[in-house]
Parts: sequence; structure tokens; C-alpha cells
Amino acid sequence: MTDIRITVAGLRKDFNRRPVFSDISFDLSGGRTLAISGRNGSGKSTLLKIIASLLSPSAGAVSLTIDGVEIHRRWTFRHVGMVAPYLHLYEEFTALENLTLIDRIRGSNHTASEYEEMLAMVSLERRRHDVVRTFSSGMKQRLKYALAWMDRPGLLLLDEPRTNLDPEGITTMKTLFKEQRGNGIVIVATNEEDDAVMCDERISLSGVPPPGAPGTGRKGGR
Amino acid sequence: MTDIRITVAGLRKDFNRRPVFSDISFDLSGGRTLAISGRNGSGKSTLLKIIASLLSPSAGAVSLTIDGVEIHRRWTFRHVGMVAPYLHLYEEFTALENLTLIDRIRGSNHTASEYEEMLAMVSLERRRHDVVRTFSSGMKQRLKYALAWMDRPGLLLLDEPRTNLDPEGITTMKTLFKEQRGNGIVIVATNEEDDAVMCDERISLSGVPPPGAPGTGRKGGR
Amino acid sequence: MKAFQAILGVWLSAVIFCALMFPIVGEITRWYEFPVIPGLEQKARILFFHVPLAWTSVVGFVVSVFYAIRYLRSKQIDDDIKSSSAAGLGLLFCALTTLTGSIWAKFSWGSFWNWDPRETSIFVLLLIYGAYFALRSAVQEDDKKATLAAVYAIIAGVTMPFLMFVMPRIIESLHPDPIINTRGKVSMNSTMLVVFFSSLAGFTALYFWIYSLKLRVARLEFKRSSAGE
Amino acid sequence: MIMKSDGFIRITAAVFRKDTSSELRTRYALNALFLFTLTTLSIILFSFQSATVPVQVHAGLLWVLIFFAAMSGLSRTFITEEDRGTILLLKLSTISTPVFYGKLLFNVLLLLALTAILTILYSLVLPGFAVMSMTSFCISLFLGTVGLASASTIIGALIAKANARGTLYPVLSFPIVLPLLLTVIRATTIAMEDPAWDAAMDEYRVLVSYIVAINAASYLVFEYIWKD
Amino acid sequence: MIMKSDGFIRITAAVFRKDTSSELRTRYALNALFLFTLTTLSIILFSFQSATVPVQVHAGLLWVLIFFAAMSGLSRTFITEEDRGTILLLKLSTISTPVFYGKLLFNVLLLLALTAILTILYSLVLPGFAVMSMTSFCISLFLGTVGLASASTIIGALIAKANARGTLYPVLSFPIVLPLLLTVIRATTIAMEDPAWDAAMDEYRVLVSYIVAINAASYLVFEYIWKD
Ligand code: HEM
Ligand SMILES: Nc1ncnc2c1ncn2[C@@H]1O[C@H](COP(=O)(O)OP(=O)(O)OP(=O)(O)O)[C@@H](O)[C@H]1O
Ligand SMILES: Nc1ncnc2c1ncn2[C@@H]1O[C@H](COP(=O)(O)OP(=O)(O)OP(=O)(O)O)[C@@H](O)[C@H]1O
Ligand SMILES: [Mg+2]
Ligand SMILES: [Mg+2]
Repeated sequence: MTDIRITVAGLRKDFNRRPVFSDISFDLSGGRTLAISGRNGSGKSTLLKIIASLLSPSAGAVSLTIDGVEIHRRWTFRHVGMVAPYLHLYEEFTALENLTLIDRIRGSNHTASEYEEMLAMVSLERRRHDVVRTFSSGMKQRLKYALAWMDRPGLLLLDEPRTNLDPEGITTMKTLFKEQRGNGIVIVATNEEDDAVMCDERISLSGVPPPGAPGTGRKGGR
Repeated sequence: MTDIRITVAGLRKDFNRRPVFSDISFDLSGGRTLAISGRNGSGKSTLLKIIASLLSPSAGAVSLTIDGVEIHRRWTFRHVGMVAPYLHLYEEFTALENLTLIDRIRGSNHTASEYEEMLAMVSLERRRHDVVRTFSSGMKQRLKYALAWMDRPGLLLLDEPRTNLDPEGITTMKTLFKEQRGNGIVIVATNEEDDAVMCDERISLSGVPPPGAPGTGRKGGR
Repeated sequence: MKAFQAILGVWLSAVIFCALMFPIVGEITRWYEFPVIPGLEQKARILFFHVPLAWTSVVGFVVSVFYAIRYLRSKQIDDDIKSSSAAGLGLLFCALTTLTGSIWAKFSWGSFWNWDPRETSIFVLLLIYGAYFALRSAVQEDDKKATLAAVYAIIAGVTMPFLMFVMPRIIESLHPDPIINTRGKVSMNSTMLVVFFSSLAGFTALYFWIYSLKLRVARLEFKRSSAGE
Repeated sequence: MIMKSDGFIRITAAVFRKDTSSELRTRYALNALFLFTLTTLSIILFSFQSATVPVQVHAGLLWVLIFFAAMSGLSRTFITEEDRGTILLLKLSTISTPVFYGKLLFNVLLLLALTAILTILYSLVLPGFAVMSMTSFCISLFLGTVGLASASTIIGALIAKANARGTLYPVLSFPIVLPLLLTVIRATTIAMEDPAWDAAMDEYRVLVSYIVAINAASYLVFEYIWKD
Repeated sequence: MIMKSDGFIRITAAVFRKDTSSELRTRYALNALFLFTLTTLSIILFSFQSATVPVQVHAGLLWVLIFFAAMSGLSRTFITEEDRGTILLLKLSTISTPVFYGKLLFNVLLLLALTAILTILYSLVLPGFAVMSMTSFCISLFLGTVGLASASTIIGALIAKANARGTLYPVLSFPIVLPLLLTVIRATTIAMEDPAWDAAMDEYRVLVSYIVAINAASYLVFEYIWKD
């Protein structure tokens, strides 16, 4: 298991001068799992995006170190697998094409059998040749899991992990969660208590009610 | 409470000659609520779309009668309120604009105060002037509820009602659900047992595993 | 069916024989002679093939539009199969018209292509067929494909007449007026007319025969692909 | 129950209003149109410098520009709705007809504005460009634009459903609008040569009947594109 | 860790491949591509049937067509990614550079193909169209196409961001493309008039330096567009 560690220090994010959260700090190492909870609009997804360095913070820093070497923001994506509602697939491609094309773009070439395996894991193998446009919401969500998991990322970010999933899908998700524990970090942003309790640690971003209002983050208890 | 009644008889839907479900029949009158359950890809959303006459069935018929008069497919929408993951808002408009513009297009003019009320119900009033693009997933979902509920539709269709919602949002959803019971029908398509149990009746579409496979519907117990 | 094929076969070979063999002479003395058409002479013979082809390609379009309308009403995929097959054949005949026409033009007007009104209309018909199939190939789902194609065919069907009507008054024509109008410049004697119209009839019959075959093939293919699902 | 006509008009207006304000927000079509017009105009200006071209070439060019502009601008009204899945929201809010006419209105006005600007710029920039009968010139432009917009609207609806973009649009449109283009070019040419306002009466007739025909057809057909 | 150059090339190729197959699926089905050029051409043909036009007008028209082709297709490569939110998937899969070059490559090749078909057909159907120096004609076409593709790639990236904020970026892009087009038109005209292959040497120089400049600029700018 690679020795991965992520350190977040005094993170703040404003959207056009309106603070969403501020002074978020935590520190996770391989095998630990963190739940980010908080009401709608409190900044969970924003925080995840910053961690994945899809967004840059207004203040503070995220540092990801692997085997002691610090990874530059630019390269974070290589160690991140993400599943989120605002992440969209290529609807004109089939499930299999989505896997292969993205895999190539990532620069890592898996074998055909590995793709099959991935699809089987989320039980989409029988639909591998159908274009994603015709998929049901849950099937799309499943495919996202396949994509996120394919490279066994050191850092797995799950935003509202159980959206659209049926019980069977949720079991798959949980097994993934457990496996990931074995080789890295999981950060889950969720509204559901059931997801939050799975994790070792927890941060709650308490946006001031109503959720509409700009949330001001507070570091939650360990 | 208007005397509304919906009758579904021998409904079948194929996509590209591949059956999703077949021979679905049920019959609901005002005050009754129905849960449609089933694994991912079993056809829940498809069924809802057909009921809302957004899709036409391959066989069978849906008939909606209000105070004894049958409503033509073409006009169903007037009595339908819908919340669903595949229903999207106008992201370039603010929450308020979405309400007003759609309301005008519906031909019913509510007063400014009524709009406020709606936004307050889903506690977005403080964000009414922000464009939806900047909303969080949950805030979008809340706005969809406001839109669906604005005209107090006789037939409320909820696809995965609790997606993206925080506990507070779910309570709002549930109160809506109860209110609607008072003046019409609710049909809920869901993967979550908690939602299903709220309803009086239940249909389970058992797509053959894996979910990918074409689902063949079966009439659920009354 | 067999009888029909036999008759059609005989009929067409007779037409072709006459079209190619009957001598073209200065003044008619015998029933099997054609009159000289100034500017055409021997080339006139292609008229017996070129014009019927042009005619059938138009027929194909009309049939296709007809079934397109039928489809929108009935939503029976079979109507779509009929519509698209008709269009497919129409495309073929349209191409042949252009070909024969161009050859003809080469020899009587000196160039394969000059934007003559009728050439132009046939060219636009080609474009429409092309667009029709481009649209079809862009859609996967059967019923969607059928609907959109039907809609396009209808819209095109509505605007096509305008073209036929507008074109001649816009572009000065090298083209003779069709024999259809009696005041036509091209003067045919009765024999020529008989052969001409039998050829017209023959080609039309040929069209519908091929059409029926094509239909059967298309239906079988459709069945197989549904079974293959 | 049937929609009352005044209600129908109100709703059409509402759809129109939605599209307009959306366009003003995103400036999508406007940008495309503006960029395209400016560039092509300056190219033409540049490549025509001295060369004196016959009148009907001017007329032709003007309409080529308008056609291309329409192609690069108007297709989006339906496509965006389809792309972003907001079309469902519309379907849950009203029937096909007002949506179609709302968007038609939007396209017509957009293209009219564009034509106006384009023509003015064109006439300012190109010396060889002179009009004999302003009345018939304007009539021709107006009729031509309306016809073009009508055709583009229904084709746009088709394209949107086909989830096909870009190139397919002109491919489908051209054969449809060709008769219109030829006629209107003829009419414009006449307007540039003949001082009598009604010299191109026949062309007007053709144009008007074309507009009527295509809109009637669209009206009947759009219903089928709309549902599922 | 830094990406090894061969890896970089492989990834650029992967991005290119993704776009190509996507286009083939949704837009540029090759028949559409062909029909497209046919269509645009016949518009020109009709707009002045018999009228004989001076050489540089031919050059100008040819480039108007090419520019239109670029407009209706290329600028979308980024917009669609942005519209459909698939851009996040890309950002989670690789860095900015290969994405940019992948799309640039795609646009260049696509436009080259288009230009080729367009020019061949154009010269076939338009009698007045004759070239003195084939070499310099091809050079001009090539340089012009590459330049135009590069410009529309970065402009596309800008628009994609712009329409999220409703600004008028594309209009800014007008001054970017214009000099290119004017230069290349001059080059083409020369190629049609002067048999010497190097008659338009100055224009080539301008074009080449334009291409270099715009790509250098794009490379720097894109980095910023890319991260948030
Ligand atoms: C590529 C397209 C076409 C070409 C190149 C072409 C060429 C010709 C030529 C060279 C002639 C002989 C004219 C003469 O010198 O007397 C001719 C005659 C004729 N063409 Fe075409 N044609 C074409 C398309 C059509 C079409 C589309 C139609 C009908 C829809 C048509 C109907 C006729 C008729 C009826 C005649 C015989 C003259 C008459 O009977 O009055 N042609 N065509
Ligand atoms: N436009 C379409 N073309 C072809 N197949 C489709 C289309 N839309 C849906 N399907 C198929 O129909 C089946 C049912 O889809 P639907 O969205 O109704 O499932 P669902 O029950 O809502 O699943 P979920 O719980 O994931 O939302 C799926 O197998 C899906 O692939
Ligand atoms: N691009 C943006 N511009 C401006 N404000 C934004 C932007 N993106 C997000 N916000 C605001 O930041 C806040 C947090 O958004 P975020 O999506 O992180 O919430 P969340 O915790 O994920 O909520 P949910 O549980 O609904 O997903 C919200 O108030 C939202 O309006
Ligand atoms: Mg979120
Ligand atoms: Mg669903």
C-alpha cells in the first residue's frame, strides 16, 4: 500500500467575494476515511473540487504527498478518482468506449479483460455496447464508479455516493469503499447519515441557515 | 379536492424493439399514493415519463380523468408536477426568473408574493437573485420542487425524490407529499425503501439482473 | 408475380429494341420510322431512357413522401420501411438520370454540366435525397429516425414544387419543353410517342417491381436485426 | 379543454421572452452572427476592392451572407434546449404550438435585425451597390428573411432531435430554402435595376406563398417532432 | 513527476481520437461533410450563375466558404465539453497541454480535409477558376487553413468560457482572424495570377509567423482558461 497523505490547512473559498467556508484544516493518511457533511449549499462539493484541484482555493493550501514526495497541484488528478453528480460522461459513446477513451487519455492502458472486469463490477457488462445517452440515471452513476476505480487511485472522492443507486449498487459502492480503505484515502461528501457513519473522521460544514445563504465553514470535531 | 383519477392499462414500452416493461396496470384516485420500485434500469423513470405523457407507450394506455372528464394526452401536462434528475433548469437564469418565466409559459400568472412564498418553502429566498448555474446540487433540486408545486398539480410525479437533499430538504419534501395527498395523486419512483413505505400502493418493476438487461415489468400487488 | 415479371421482361426488351433499332429518317414512309428531331438526330434515342428515368426518380420521391405522411399518422415502422426504400430507389434513378442526362448534354450541348433548369432541379433532388439519408444515418433509435426522416421528407415535398415552378423562369433553358405539353418544340410522330410512352410505362413498372423486391429485403433485414437484439 | 387564442398569444410571447432574455444573457447567437458578418463583409470588401461586379452578383452575395449567417446563428434555439435537457421543462409547461411560434418569432426578429445591419453595412462599404426602388428592395429583404427564418426554425427543430450538429444543418436546409433564395435574389436584383416598386410582383407572390406553405407544413409536422 | 514526451504524444493522440470518434458519431459523418461542401458551393454557384467574376473575388469567396466551415464546426469542440460538463472528466484525466494540442490537431486535420474537398469541387464547377502556380496555391491553402484552425481553436476555448459569463470574447476574436484571412486571400490571388511559386513569399512569411505567434499565445493563454 502506497504511503499517501493529504494535508489541508486553513482552506477558504469565496465565490465572487462571498465566503462559502473558511479555515478548513485536516490531515489524512492512507487507510483513513473522512466524511464531509453539511446542509445543501454549505460547500461540500466545493471542498471536494478544491481537494481534487479542480478549483483553486481563495486561501490556504492542500498538499498531497506520496511516499514522502509532494505532488504538484497540476498532477493531483493522477491520484484522484472522483464520483460526483456534476461529473458527466460522454453520452454519445457506449459504456465501453467511455472506459477505453478516458483510460487512453489518462495515459494508462488496461487490457480489454480489465475493462470487462470493471463493467462487470458495476454489472453493466450486458450493456457495454449501448450509448450512455440511453442509460438510466443509476446506470450512469455506476459507470462513473467504474471510471473512478479503474486506476485504483490513492485518493477516492465520493460526492453523494449513493445518488441514483439501487440497493445492489449501494452494496457495490460499500465494497469499493472498504477496498479503497486498504490502499488509500476516501473522502465522502454526503447528506446521508448512513454514509457519514462509515467514515473514521468527520467534518461538518455548517452553512448558516437557510442553505441558500453563503455558508461559513467551521472545522468539525475529529 | 378535485376528483382526479388515473388509470393505466396493459402498458408496455420497448426501446429499439427491446422491451423495458410490459403489461403494467393500475388505477389511482385522488388521495392515493403509489410507489414504483425496482432496480436501476428497470424502467421506473420511463414509466413516469409515459404517465406524464412525455413519452408514448409501445402498447397500452394511460387515461387521466378529472371530475369525470377525460384529459387528452396533449393537455396532461397541465395537471402534472414533476421532479426528476433528468429534468433540468435554465442555468443562465436566476431562481426567481426560472419561476416567473416558466409560470408565464404555463399561462398561469402568480403574484410576486406567491413566488416569494414558493422560494421560501424550499428556503431559497435569500438566493432568489443568483443564477442557477452557481447553485449546489441540492439547491437545484429544491428549486425543482418549487416549480413542480407552484400550480398545485393534481398529479405529482417524484423521481428519486430525495436526491441531493439534506435532512431539512427531505422534511420539506415529505410535507409536500402529505399536502399533495390532500388534493391529488402522488407517484414516486424510487430506490429507497424509506420513500416507498410512505405510499399506499406499490408496483415493483423487476428488471432481470443485471440492471443493464432489459427490464420486464410485472404488476405489483395492491 | 411470375407472369408480371415475364410480361415486364418482354415489354421492356421490345421497347429497348424499338428505341435502338427503329431508323430515324427524313420523312416517314413506314410505320416503324422515327422523324428527325433537329439538333438531336440519332441522339434522340436516349430520350427513351433518359426521360423515363427522370420521371421515375420523381415518382420515387412522391411515393416516399406519401408513406412518410402515412408513417406520421400510423407510427407503423413498416410505413417507414416503405418510405425509406422508395427514397433509396429514387436516389438510384436520380443518379442515373443525371448520368444519362449529362452524357446527352455532352453530345448536344457540348459540356457535361451546364446549369440548365431541369438539370438543376434534378441536382437539388439529389441533394434532398442525400440530406435525407445523412439525417437517417445521424439517428440511432428506430422510431426517432423514422419520425425525423418522415418530417424532412414532407418539408422537402412541400418546397420541391416551388423549385420546379421557379427554376425555369430564373434560369434561361437550353432544355426542350417536355413532350407532355402538346405545344412542345420537340415533334414526335405517333410511333415515337407510342414507344416513348411504353418506355415510360415500362420503366415505371420496373421501378415498382424493384421496389417490391427492395421492400421484402428491407423487411427481412428489419426482422433479423430485431431478432439479433 | 382548448387553449383560448388570447392565452395562446400570451404563451407564445412568454416563450419568445424567455428565449430573448436567455440570448441576452449568453449572447450566443449574437456573438456568432456578429463575428461572422463582420469577417465575411470585410473579406468581400477586401477582395472586391477595384473590381466592379454585376448587380445580380451583389444581390447574390448579400443573400449568401444572410443565408450563412442564419445557418451559424439560428440553429441554436432548439439545440440548446435539447442539449441541456430543459426541453422536458417546456414539455411539462405547454403544448407544441406556442413553443414553435415563440421560437419562430425569435428567429425572425433576430434575422431581420441581422439583415438590416448587414445590408446597411454592405451598401455603405461597397460602392457598386445601388438600389433603384427602395420599397421593393425592402419588401424583398423582408419576405426573404421571414422565409429563411421559417425554414431554419423547423430544420433547427429536426437537427436538435437528431442530436446532430454543425454541418448537417446547412445540408438539410439548403435544398429546402433554395427556391426561396433564387426567387429573392431575383427580386432583389430587380429592385436594384427597376425603379417601379411592383416590378417584382411575381416574385413577391412566390415568396409569400412559400412562406405560407412552409409555415403550414411546419405547423402540422412540428407536433410529431415535439412528442417524444 | 514530469510527463515523458512520448507519453505526452500518446495522450495528445488519445484526445484527438476521442474527438474524432465523437464527431464521426454526432456531426461530421463523412457524407455530411461532403454534402456540406457541395451545398455551400452550389449556393455560390446559384448566386451568380453566368456572371464572370474577377480572380480575387474567387479567392475571397473560397475563403468565405472555408471560414464558414470553420465557424460552423470547429469552435464547438470546447463548447460542447463545457456545455455538457464533460470538461471535468478531462480535467480529472490529464493536463491542459495534450488536451489543447489534441483538439488543435483535430481542428487542423478536419479543416484541411474540408478545404481540400471544397477547393477541388470549387475548381471543378466554377469555370472562371484557374490557378497559375499550383505549388504556391497549395502552400497558401495549407498555411491559411492551419492558421484559421489554430485561431478558431483558441477562440473556441474562449467562447466556451465566455458564454458562461455572457461577455463578448468572440467579438474580440474578430481582429484575430481578419489579418490572417486578408493575407491568405492575397496569397491565393497571387497564386492564381502569377506562375512563379515564390511570388507570394512575403505572404507566406506573414502566415507562418502568424501561425507561430497564435499558437505560442494560445499555449500560454489556455493554461489559464483550463484551471477553473
Ligand atoms: C442531369 C440532368 C439532365 C440533363 C443533363 C439533361 C439533358 C437533356 C438533353 C441534352 C436533352 C435533349 C435536349 C435537346 O437538345 O433537344 C434532354 C431532353 C429532355 N429532358 Fe433532360 N436532362 C436532364 C434532366 C432532365 C430531367 C430531370 C427531366 C424531367 C424531369 C428531363 C426531361 C427531359 C425531357 C422530357 C426531354 C426531351 C425533350 C422533350 O421531350 O421535350 N431532363 N435532356
Ligand atoms: N432513449 C432510450 N433509448 C434506449 N433505451 C433507453 C432509453 N431510455 C431508457 N432506456 C433504457 O430503458 C431502461 C429503463 O430506463 P429508466 O431510466 O426508466 O430506468 P430507471 O428504472 O429509472 O433506473 P434508475 O433507477 O437508474 O433511474 C434502461 O435499460 C435504459 O437503458
Ligand atoms: N461557480 C460558482 N459561483 C458562485 N457560487 C457558487 C459557485 N459554485 C458554488 N457556489 C455556491 O457555493 C455554495 C456551496 O456550493 P456546493 O455545491 O459546494 O454546496 P454543497 O455542499 O455541495 O451542497 P449540496 O449538498 O446541495 O451538494 C453554494 O451556496 C453555491 O451557491
Ligand atoms: Mg454537492
Ligand atoms: Mg430513473
